[in-house]
Amino acid sequence: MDRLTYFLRRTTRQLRGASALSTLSLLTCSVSMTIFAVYALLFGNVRDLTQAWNRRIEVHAFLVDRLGHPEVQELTHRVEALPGVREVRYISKDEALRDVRRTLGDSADFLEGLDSNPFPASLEISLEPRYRHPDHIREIAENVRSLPGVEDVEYGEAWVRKFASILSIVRVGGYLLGFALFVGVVFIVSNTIRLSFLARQEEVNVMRLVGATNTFIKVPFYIEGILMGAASGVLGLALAYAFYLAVSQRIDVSLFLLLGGERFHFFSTAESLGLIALASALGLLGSVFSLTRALRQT
Amino acid sequence: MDRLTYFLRRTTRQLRGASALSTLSLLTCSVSMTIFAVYALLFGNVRDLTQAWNRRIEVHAFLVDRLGHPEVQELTHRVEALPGVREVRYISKDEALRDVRRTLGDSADFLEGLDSNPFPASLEISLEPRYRHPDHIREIAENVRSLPGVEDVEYGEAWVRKFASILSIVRVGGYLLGFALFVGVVFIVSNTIRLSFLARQEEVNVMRLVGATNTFIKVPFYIEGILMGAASGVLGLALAYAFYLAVSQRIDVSLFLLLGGERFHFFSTAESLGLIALASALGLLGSVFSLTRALRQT
Amino acid sequence: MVQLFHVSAGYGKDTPALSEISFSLDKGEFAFLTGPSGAGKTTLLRILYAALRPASGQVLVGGRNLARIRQSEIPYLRRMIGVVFQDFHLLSRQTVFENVALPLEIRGFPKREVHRRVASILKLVGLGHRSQARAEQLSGGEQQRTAIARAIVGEPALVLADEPTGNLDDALAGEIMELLDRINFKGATVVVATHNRWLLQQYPRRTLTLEHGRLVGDT
Amino acid sequence: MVQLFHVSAGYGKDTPALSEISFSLDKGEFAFLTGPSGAGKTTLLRILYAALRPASGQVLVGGRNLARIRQSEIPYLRRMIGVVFQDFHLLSRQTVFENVALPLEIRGFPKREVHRRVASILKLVGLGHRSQARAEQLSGGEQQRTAIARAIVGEPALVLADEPTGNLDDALAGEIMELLDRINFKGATVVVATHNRWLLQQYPRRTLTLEHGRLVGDT
Ligand SMILES: Nc1ncnc2c1ncn2[C@@H]1O[C@H](COP(=O)(O)OP(=O)(O)OP(=O)(O)O)[C@@H](O)[C@H]1O
Ligand SMILES: Nc1ncnc2c1ncn2[C@@H]1O[C@H](COP(=O)(O)OP(=O)(O)OP(=O)(O)O)[C@@H](O)[C@H]1O
Ligand SMILES: [Mg+2]
Ligand SMILES: [Mg+2]
Repeated sequence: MDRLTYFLRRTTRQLRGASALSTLSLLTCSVSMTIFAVYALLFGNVRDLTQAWNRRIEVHAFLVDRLGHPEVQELTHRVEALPGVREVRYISKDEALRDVRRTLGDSADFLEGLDSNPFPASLEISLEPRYRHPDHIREIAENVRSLPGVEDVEYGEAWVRKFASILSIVRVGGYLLGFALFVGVVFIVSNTIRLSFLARQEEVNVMRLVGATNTFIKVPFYIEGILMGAASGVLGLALAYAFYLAVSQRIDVSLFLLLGGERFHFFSTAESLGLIALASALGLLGSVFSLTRALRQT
Repeated sequence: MDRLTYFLRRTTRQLRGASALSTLSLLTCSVSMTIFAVYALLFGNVRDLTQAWNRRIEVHAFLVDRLGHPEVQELTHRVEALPGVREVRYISKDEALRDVRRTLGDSADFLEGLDSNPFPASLEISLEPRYRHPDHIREIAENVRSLPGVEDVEYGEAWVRKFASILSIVRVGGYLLGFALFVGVVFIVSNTIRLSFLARQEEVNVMRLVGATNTFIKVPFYIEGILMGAASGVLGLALAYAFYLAVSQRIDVSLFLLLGGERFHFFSTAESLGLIALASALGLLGSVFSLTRALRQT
Repeated sequence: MVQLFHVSAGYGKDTPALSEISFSLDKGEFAFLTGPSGAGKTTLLRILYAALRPASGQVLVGGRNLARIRQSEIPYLRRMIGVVFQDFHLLSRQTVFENVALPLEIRGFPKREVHRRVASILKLVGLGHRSQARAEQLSGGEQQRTAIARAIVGEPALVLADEPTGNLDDALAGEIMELLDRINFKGATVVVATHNRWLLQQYPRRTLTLEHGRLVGDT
Repeated sequence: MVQLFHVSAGYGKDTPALSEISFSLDKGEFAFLTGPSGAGKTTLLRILYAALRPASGQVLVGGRNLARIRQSEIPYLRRMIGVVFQDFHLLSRQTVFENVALPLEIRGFPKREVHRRVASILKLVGLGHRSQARAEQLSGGEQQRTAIARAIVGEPALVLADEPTGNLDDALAGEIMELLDRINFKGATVVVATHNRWLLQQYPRRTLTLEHGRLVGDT
């Protein structure tokens, strides 16, 4: 404990001696942490969004007019029994009309002139996650179509295919890019810290010359690296939050709701802490690298 | 000219004196240029892709059966006269059947059993760019629907709306992120170069003490900054190209074709040169900043 | 060549390092500057090459008023002054040759002329064989002689040498003194700050003595 | 305390800086090391504090064989040696006090004890009033005295002083010599590398003379 406060004192002593250097490297590290955080933020949100879309992949079966209650029930059971079907929801003609009214809003006036309800009743069929693939969906849709009482089936084949492609691009590209970015940030942060230490080789030399052990020399530098990393993590998060505020105000909330019901959200507390921990680890890494090198010389 | 070679000689002399420092900052700058280049690459491609999709937004009008040639021609003219319509293409029943056959490929066998061609003739209506917005499309579609000889109109309303939202997110978010990233890279590159110069304050001091003018001191550092920037630009491009190769091999070519016909493409020569020029400018900027500061002291 | 009127100077809020110094040196004069450690010798020299502005008083060097000199003029002032710094101020990663060539390169001398002059001055200070060594690879005395060579290679009108023999034995110190004498003979004004009693006895010259920032002797 | 047998050493491919040096110093001995600039004095001292490994020969310091010492043992060797470096090697951004306290902090002395010792040694070298100044704000002689204070504050068994009076006037040089004499009297072995003829005359001691890397005199 006493030892720790002693080393902390020495750390601040060192920092005071190299303030311009430390400020520059702190800023550089913060900026690269910001870049990483902003990317993680966007990627996380887009991924959540696509998952929300994915959950919405459904098959709609439009029923023939005037189907009785028992027939609907039997049909529902038969659909539910099909492999890959998760849940079936019955939308009556009235409900269908109400849905359309709600969606159209003000422009729903023309519906008032109708003699009879033109919208068919339907079954909304949601699928097991494993079956949300274009080929499976088509199979299920064809099965449903062949059932008695089903007039037509709709599932937007082209859209589903496109969507699957987008998903796979977002996944592959996103993780690949994220990984590249991560490597880049690791590199920038640890290099910057090494750069700021390189200028202090002389300091290390002097300490060795007067008989300091490697541990004695290293600890304050390690503490400095960790502090620097943590500080840049916090600053990076703060800047990313500023970016988040700017973007979430510019993009309509309604837009995001329309796109999938997920709000554009910031990191959770756990994720934020993880990011700061990561930054601290990088700071430590940078100082470990540079000191190992500095101490190798006589 | 003689002066330039002299300054180049001094630049290499300086670099030789600080090789570890220069290597570290070169690598750091290269990595951040890579990050920027990869982002620009992805964003450029996604933007091109969405533009290709956008071009494809069309309204399909299905015609009533057995419409004669003159009627079709008249209908086509009337549609063409609608505001916002760019081009109208007539797809006959036979062509429709052929298209379906082509799309289905091997699974088209069941079509053989048909007595008559079940696919309606249609008009494919492409729109002026300004009219490719959900509200306009609906208006045009309704107008087309009211024309005699039109049985039904299809344009995928939900899809169009979603697509418009995606586009706007890609635009706003993409440019915002790109700008943030750009600022970040400017910051990292110029700071890193400042950092590597800070360690050489002593050098600058000595030269001032023996009577060097500011210009004499600056020029080699400026050249160094430009060289460093240009080198990191080239390295960054090379790494981005490696990323491009990795990604374009992993993503099916067919997928991208399906998505919009645009190939995933690398920067053009002009763009690449622009990027290197940008990096050089950043290197120069970094050295200008740091020297202005270093020279302010007596 | 050098005139000081009531010059005071210091660093920050502390007691001034120099107070009320007045003296003048004619062109071609040779003077020692002596006094105990911390008396202000280095500070005085720093004022003469415009690395420190006096807090009050007037300083004239080669006709320029240093109390009022513009920042952009300082390089040109320094080109007429050769300084041997107490802590050498060499470019440690560059060679002896490159260090000594610097003042000539700054003045835009042609390459051939630079080579000729540097080679000859290095021979004079006994470093001909070390010219391709980096400054950080030199012994203390070799560094000092490199600094001396750099100070005089440009044949400046004023030479300021701060403790130029602290790392040299008496034989070498004598040689350096001969060298300074020679350029003094050619017309340069020379000021040597030193503690070296042997030097002061061996070479009787005008001697300015500082103590606690005051000029207490001028003989 | 110190024994050298046929020690040769050098830097790179050049002619060796030291060749075939043999001598020994008893515990409590006081010796000068002299010779012209570039003779190898600093190189010899560097071998003694294990900053340079001899190319051949054996070196024993305080019972340790430095030709074969492990990297991890060097710090403990250096804690029994106090070195005044020719170029001081101070931490320029840290205060005089912090610089002098360093060897004690490394040894893990309690804060109170560090304060007491540092304050008293700074008074002895005449720097009591400058203890809160940063090393870069010191005059040449003050830096040198800080380096001396740091070398002896830990009361080491062996003191190696490289040109410790190069920036000091004779009066101060005398005081420093008294100081070294005192710790020598308390049992420390002291080696002083110097060019200062005045010092050699004033304090007649055993004198090792180097020339071109060879030991040419031992009186
Ligand atoms: N940069 C500085 N900041 C603060 N004080 C300084 C600075 N440089 C010198 N001083 C102080 O000013 C006083 C005079 O210093 P100066 O270097 O002129 O002495 P000097 O006569 O050259 O001594 P020495 O013979 O030891 O080199 C000293 O007390 C010194 O500590
Ligand atoms: N790091 C180095 N690399 C290469 N050569 C060196 C290095 N250090 C010293 N030398 C050379 O080794 C020789 C002996 O140097 P050393 O420093 O031991 O001399 P010295 O006796 O201390 O001289 P001085 O009195 O000038 O300090 C010199 O010729 C010097 O140039
Ligand atoms: Mg001085
Ligand atoms: Mg030496």
